[in-house]
Amino acid sequence: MTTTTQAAATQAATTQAAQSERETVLTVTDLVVSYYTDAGRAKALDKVNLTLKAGEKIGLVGESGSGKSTMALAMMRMIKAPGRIEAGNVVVGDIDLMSLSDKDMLQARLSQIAYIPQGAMNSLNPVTRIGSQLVDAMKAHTKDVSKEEMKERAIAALESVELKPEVFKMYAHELSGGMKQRVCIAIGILLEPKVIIADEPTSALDVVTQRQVMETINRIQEQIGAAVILIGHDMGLMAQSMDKVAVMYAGRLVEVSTVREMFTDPKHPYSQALIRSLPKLEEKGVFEGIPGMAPSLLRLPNGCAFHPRCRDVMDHCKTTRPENQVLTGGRRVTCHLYAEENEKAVA
Amino acid sequence: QEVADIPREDTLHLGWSLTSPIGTTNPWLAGYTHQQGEALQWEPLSYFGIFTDKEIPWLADSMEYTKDDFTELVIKLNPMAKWSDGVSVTSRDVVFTFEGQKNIGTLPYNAAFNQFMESVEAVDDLTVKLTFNQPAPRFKFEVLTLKFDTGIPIVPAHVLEAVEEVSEFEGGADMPHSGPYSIVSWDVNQKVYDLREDWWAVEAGRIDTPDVKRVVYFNIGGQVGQGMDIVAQRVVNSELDSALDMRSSVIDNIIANNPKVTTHSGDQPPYGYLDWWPNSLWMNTQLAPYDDARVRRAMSLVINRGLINDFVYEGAEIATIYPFPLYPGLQAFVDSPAVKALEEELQPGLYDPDASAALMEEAGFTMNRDDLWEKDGETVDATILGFEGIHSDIVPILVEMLRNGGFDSDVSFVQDAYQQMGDGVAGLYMFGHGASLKDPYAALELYHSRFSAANGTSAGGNRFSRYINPEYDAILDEMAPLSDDDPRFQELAAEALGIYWSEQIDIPIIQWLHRIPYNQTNWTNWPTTANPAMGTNGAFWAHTGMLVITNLEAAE
Amino acid sequence: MAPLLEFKNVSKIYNPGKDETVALDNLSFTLKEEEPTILTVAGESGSGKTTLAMLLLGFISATHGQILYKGKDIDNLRGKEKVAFRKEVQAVFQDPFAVFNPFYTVDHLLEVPINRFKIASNKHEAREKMNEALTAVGLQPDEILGRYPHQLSGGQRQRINIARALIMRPKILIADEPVSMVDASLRANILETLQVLQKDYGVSIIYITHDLTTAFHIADSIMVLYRGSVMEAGGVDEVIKTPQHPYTQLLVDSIPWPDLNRRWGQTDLVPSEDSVIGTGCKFYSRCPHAMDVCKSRPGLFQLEPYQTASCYLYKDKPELKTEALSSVLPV
Amino acid sequence: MSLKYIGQRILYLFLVVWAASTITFFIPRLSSRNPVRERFAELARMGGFAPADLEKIIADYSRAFGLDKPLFQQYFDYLAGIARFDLGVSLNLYPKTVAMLLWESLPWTIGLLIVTTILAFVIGNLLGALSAWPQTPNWIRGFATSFVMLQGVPPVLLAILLIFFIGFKLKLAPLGGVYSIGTIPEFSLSFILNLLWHQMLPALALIFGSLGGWVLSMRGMGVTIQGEDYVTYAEHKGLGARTIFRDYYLRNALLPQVTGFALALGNVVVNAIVVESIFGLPGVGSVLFAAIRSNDFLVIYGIVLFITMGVATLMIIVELLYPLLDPRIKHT
Amino acid sequence: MSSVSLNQNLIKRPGRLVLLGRYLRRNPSLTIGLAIMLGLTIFTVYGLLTINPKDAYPLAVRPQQPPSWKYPLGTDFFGRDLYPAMVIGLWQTAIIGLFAGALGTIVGTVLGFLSAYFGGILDKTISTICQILIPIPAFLIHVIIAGAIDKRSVTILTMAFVVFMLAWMGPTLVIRAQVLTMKERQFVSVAKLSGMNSFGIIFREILPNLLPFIAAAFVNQVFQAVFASLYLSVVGLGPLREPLLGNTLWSAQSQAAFFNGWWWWPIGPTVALALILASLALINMGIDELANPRIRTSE
Ligand SMILES: Nc1ncnc2c1ncn2[C@@H]1O[C@H](COP(=O)(O)OP(=O)(O)OP(=O)(O)O)[C@@H](O)[C@H]1O
Ligand SMILES: Nc1ncnc2c1ncn2[C@@H]1O[C@H](COP(=O)(O)OP(=O)(O)OP(=O)(O)O)[C@@H](O)[C@H]1O
Ligand SMILES: [Mg+2]
Ligand SMILES: [Mg+2]
Repeated sequence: MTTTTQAAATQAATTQAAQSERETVLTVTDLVVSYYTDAGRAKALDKVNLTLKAGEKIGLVGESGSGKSTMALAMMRMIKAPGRIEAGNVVVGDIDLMSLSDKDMLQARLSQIAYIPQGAMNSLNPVTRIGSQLVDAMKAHTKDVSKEEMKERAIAALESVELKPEVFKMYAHELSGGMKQRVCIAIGILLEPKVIIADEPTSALDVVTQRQVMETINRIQEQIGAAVILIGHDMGLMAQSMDKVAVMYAGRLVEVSTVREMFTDPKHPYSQALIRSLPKLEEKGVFEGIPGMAPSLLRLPNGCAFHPRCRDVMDHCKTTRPENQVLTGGRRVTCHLYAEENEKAVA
Repeated sequence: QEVADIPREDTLHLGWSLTSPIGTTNPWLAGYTHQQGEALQWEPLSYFGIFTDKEIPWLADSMEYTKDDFTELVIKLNPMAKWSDGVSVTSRDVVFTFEGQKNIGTLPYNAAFNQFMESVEAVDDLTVKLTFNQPAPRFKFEVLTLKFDTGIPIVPAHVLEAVEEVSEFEGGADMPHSGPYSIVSWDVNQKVYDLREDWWAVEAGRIDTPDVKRVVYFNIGGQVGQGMDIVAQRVVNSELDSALDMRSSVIDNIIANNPKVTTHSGDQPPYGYLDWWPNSLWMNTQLAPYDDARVRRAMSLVINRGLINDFVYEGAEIATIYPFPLYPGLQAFVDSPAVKALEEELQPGLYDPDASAALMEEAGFTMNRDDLWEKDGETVDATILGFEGIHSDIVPILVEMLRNGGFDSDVSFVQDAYQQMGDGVAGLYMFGHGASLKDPYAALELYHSRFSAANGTSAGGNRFSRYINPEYDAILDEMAPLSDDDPRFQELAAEALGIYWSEQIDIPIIQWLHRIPYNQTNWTNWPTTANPAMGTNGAFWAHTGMLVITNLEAAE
Repeated sequence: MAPLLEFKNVSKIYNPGKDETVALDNLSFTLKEEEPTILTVAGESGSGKTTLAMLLLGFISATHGQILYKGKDIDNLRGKEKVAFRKEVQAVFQDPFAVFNPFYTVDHLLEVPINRFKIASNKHEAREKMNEALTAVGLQPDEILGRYPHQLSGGQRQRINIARALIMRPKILIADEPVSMVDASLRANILETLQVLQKDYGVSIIYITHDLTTAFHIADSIMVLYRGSVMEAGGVDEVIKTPQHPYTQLLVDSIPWPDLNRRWGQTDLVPSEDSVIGTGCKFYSRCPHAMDVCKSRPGLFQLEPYQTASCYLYKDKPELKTEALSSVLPV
Repeated sequence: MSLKYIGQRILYLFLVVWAASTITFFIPRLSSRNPVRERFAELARMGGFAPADLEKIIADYSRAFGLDKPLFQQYFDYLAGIARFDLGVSLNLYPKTVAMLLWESLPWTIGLLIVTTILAFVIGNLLGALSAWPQTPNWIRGFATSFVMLQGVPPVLLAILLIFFIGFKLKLAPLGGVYSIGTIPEFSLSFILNLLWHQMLPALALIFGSLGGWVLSMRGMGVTIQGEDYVTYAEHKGLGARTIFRDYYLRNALLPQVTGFALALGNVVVNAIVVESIFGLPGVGSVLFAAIRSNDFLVIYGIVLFITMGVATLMIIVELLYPLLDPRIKHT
Repeated sequence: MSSVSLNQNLIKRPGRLVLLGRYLRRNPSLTIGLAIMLGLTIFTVYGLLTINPKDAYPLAVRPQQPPSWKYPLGTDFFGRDLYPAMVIGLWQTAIIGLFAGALGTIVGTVLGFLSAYFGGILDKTISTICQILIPIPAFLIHVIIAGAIDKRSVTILTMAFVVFMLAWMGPTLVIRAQVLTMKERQFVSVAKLSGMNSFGIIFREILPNLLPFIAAAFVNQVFQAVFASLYLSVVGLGPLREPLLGNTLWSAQSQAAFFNGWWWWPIGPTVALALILASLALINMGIDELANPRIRTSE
């Protein structure tokens, strides 16, 4: 596999161009999820909105505990007690997942919306062969497909993630971490879903393997034209392989922008701090962290959740929660700083 | 082999514990027991009907002492007697049996034959002469007659002569035998015996053709196996026609649940008949504190025999003051004026805690803080050794009585109880006297110092007392050559009993009862008080069980 | 004077025999007390980084070679010397949660060394030391102390770890991937703390990572390991800006820079799982430049004053003795 | 699987048997009891009298059993006997050998024990797994918990209660025994049905006796497995609950339980001892119970050894089967 | 230093008791188990304070009486009042259980620690011995040991000791396995770096974390001990005069109590044993949850 810069660049250009005509495959509206713990209710997602078009790749970043995995699980309708999806809709294609029966939701998983887990290391059943773990996923979703055909399709999926057909007969412990992660990708694309969510697929891997896995995801995604949500907190990874970035802070999406905008002109103060904290080749030995610590979801500060750490804090930030603003160019920010600008734009 | 179908009406089901190895029938095999159906195959020269106090001639037509000093015995065999293979039972078999007993160390009467038998001789095919080296007035009864669990059967010479090591020869199911039943099926669960059409005793007119065509010994696992309650339930359900002996409350309930079940005493307590095994609290009279007759007596004085009858026997008078069972001969003995007078004087059954306390104080004991007698800082070790299967009802009661009297008592049903008794470790032993049946000699002889092994050695033959008293020995020695119908014998016996009581050699507690349920749903004519039949006891497992079974009649 | 720390031809072989793993292969380097430095040990998973840390801490023994601390073999330290070694060689580990005993509050982590090494003479002084160290790593003592580890964020936990190291005033600190499990936004804080430790407290730091970005920012020198052997070593600037060894090139190329102008993935990837080590260059099976000569193991060739690579591409350059590796590591 | 591994396992088996035989040999000899004498004394008691020269006979027999030799000589003879699978002679049922006793009683026990142990294993593990499985309806969970509580009723009690109430009062089952009294054993359907009919209550008592243990341990295991990523991921794959339960959850949770299976057989024997005797089944348990109560020491040791050997062998067999169940395990 | 820690809003946590209450509500098996245990304890303690111990032995009261106000649990064939008999029986059973359980657990824990922590030849020896002894059915060895002891000196404590003799291998192996994983945990390495010696590491770092496992092992041991004591009673090995639950039960059985309609005699000890064992099983189930970090949802 050869991915030259040029090829990548042209491809990026074409996707960019094609995007506007593409259909919307994912619409998340006002998603609210809470965990009910001993210490009280933790609102892990607070009215989250997101739309994705086919073939679009979005990175979801944010501090640990900000609700990234929760959002992924909520979209899969896999939130378990003590968590609860309290409001909102998730529409994939034209299916409203929240209104599906449990049985239909089973069908929708993997075939409409697939999830590539964070800990691929432990996500494969240690006692059955890899092949059967692909086949049983197919079996659960398709009828009248012969055994041979399923096997063929499974092997094809393995090959598409650059695994040898022999892997079909192997066990998880015989594979390296990167290979396991790619098996999970193979499972994820088996039924060509419209949306693929990958939850930190590479954070446990070293850089070389990480790159290999990301290249695989990108290539496959282009082949089947699915939308991808990549969860992580590595901004480098986002810069290198995503189209858009969504920044999450304390259960809210505080900014959604294209990668370029994010890196050149971040809007939300938290995004700005995030970008500032990134190490740059030019400025060796200069570190700039984000002061303070992530707030507990159990007891968010009044007003804007970020205000205790914000450089540009204003008085009403401490009392009033900012609303989601759509800026020119479709960027979305949740910050009082842009309320005026936005009003102007609307006017 | 093909086993015939025999209907339940013609079959007798007996619940008993089966332990003999499959295929072992030879009575001379080491480890042989007659209790598991073997008695249906092996017959003696004569049986004894205990309740009629009568001898029942069997293979022998007669057995007579031919000398006044009881040194010669002539046996005449029944000419019709035959082994199951058609060979006649002759003097050769008897001589073979006697000589075998004398020569083979593992046989149970080896010692008796060695002690008394001078010679045995076949006078002709049907006559045997037995010569003794000393007066043996009780040899015929004790050894040659089968009753309860003692005596010897006659074995087939033509079979065993050919065998090299008789004590290791199993015999097998087909071993020729003289008894009425042959074994046809045998596994660990049951033994099935079928009636033999050609049993000699019918032709010989000893008995009518038996109604019972088949006997099933069903393995209930014995005292260590299925609980008595479950066996009782099976008797109620008529799955079993008879079974092992039981406690009176259980019999009570069996009869309440199934009125067709009866016992030796019908549906009235004590539901059984007297066994030959009255139980005493034995102790080693050579070991302190039991070497002090006052202590022994003091213990007896705290035993409340009336309470025992109430607690364990629902009021039936089972507690006893004698070391022997009151069978007709012995009843006559204890009813004699001499014994009555002794009893009046010595009060062996007295319950008097105060008198007990006085004796203990006299013996140098003081009451400690736990209300226990103590001397030199030691309480009286009055742990009662016994056998759980048969003593678990009575011993706990005795323990509490002794405790209340200040003796440091406890229950111990250890497996090596018998060994400890034999070894004479200090303590009390609940155990029986399997000795006298007709006259008191055998029971009284238990305390002869001839048998009183020194401490540290083992006391054989249930002679746990290790009692030594030359005066007592003299009385016994004088009795030995006398027949029981000799007045001098009776006089001496009373004297000996007086010493037994006054010295409190052991503490007689209870007579032993066999309370055996008889289910009359299928079979009647069980031996009872009202119907002594041939006068034998009703235990089908005893030597005389064959007579019980062959006398049964099918129910209407 | 003997150097503070000296690795002398150290090898570590796990399960010697048929399926042995050579986790570290004939490694030599020195650290001097008077020149506190930050040395990065980099390499992909399984390259022997943690093994090196464990050897240095004396938790495992070398199969061959010697590790000298102030001139004494650390396996033979006894009594006072041993106590001193324990105190002076400290570590910060990768997983900021696992180092806390869940049974205790976080105070335990700080109290134990204070008590054990008699760093403070009384409770009050101990408390003061703790406060001081926590403040130094940017934590508010009264907010942190008395809490259980799960009640703190990953960054806070990691900083407590560093505070612990601070209290001990070690001479050498081994930081085994101290930021790989920490949020991106906290990374900066922690790395900064480490840097302060070296600069202000004169601690030599061995910084273990597979992330060359952070290595570049914090370290003075770097050593790139591959399957237990040094592939390339030298100053961070030299090695990361102009990597010479094909393996280092691959590593550097695989860094996802948060920079839209740098594109990712110039070099081809050869899946690592296929590679077998023979007697030749360990990177042979994955190397785009593999040559016949690579079937024998290359030595270290000196490229620059502060750069050396173990690769036959540079066989014309002067060869450097293994023992002299430290000479190309700037401080 | 290497030769070395097999060698090790054989050595292990050997050590287990050696340890068991050493324990059984020496512990009783710490006391001063003489089992041969006890046996004869018992015989004498049963017959109501004893031969006068009991001592001589005892000496003869002691010699025959080798009890007069020095202790270590006895010990080595004993070990040598075991090596030849000669487990000695029953004192109580002389001349039956221990091997004969086992041979007679094993068939009655094996059927019952194997069937009940397997049933208890299967049902118990299923219930345990279900009770840890979040989707399980509450009534099943309650059911499973009630079996854990049922463990509190020792099988000996259960046996008594079952016989009295179900057998005697309700007349729904036979009152013990292996087959109806008086039936002549033969190979026929009616006889086999008769056999099975009689095994019902004892089987129930034994199953209830060990079910709870399985429920308990499987539940613990299940909870651990259920938190594993691969189970969650299986849900992400959209698999049905049944498939996940069977292929992902149960299969993994079952692995450690299988090791317990062999060990459980050893414990089941303890229950079997009393259950068999209460039901009057002539199995190994009854033989052992009788031997314990009559101190038939060679029989006790023989059976202890036999059971130990059986358990250890089973453990090894299970271990050998392990790689089939869990591909991660390889025997080297 | 650029980072400024802002005072984080401290979350108010509910009090310990409230948390415990909530925990128990979430862990019904532990709650029910503890409740039963508590009930039994109260019954026993109250009983011990009020009964006349003599009534628990034969000839004390009228025999064969069904339960009444005077005899709440009836009386038996021997004239024991079954209520005091039950109180004393529970007490003695508790002694055996606790003694054997505690001893087995302590020895097992110590050996498990020694074995796992120091490894090497010691570990080899201990674990091999355990593995060799494990397949030997403990109960049968109990029988052999109990059979070899002079019965007259058998007391409740000797009985407990016999039970203990083979009760230590289980905990040894469990604790060993736990220590093995525990000692690989990083906080152990850190403790070493902090200058802690082996002793300190074992007792201060590892042991506290194993408490749930030790508790579970203990409960399991007590369970085994109570069971073993029952079976030893059943086969007639033990202090027979004492009203141990097993003894009462077995003497009821050998007097054919059910058949004779004395149902109250065996029912008492049956229920008591069932309650003890069931509560132990439930507590075990509950502790299991505690010991298993995956389900330990909250602190
Ligand atoms: N099962 C649960 N019970 C209670 N709270 C939970 C649960 N799962 C998550 N949370 C809480 O919800 C919030 C969001 O968690 P989530 O896992 O979505 O974060 P994340 O952004 O994925 O973090 P990370 O980067 O560490 O994976 C956190 O505060 C977390 O503590
Ligand atoms: N205790 C051990 N026994 C056997 N092999 C081991 C052991 N510890 C490590 N290894 C092996 O030694 C090699 C080096 O391991 P090491 O942990 O030092 O690597 P690393 O560079 O720290 O990797 P990572 O980045 O994954 O932490 C690996 O192949 C590993 O599998
Ligand atoms: Mg997450
Ligand atoms: Mg590592």
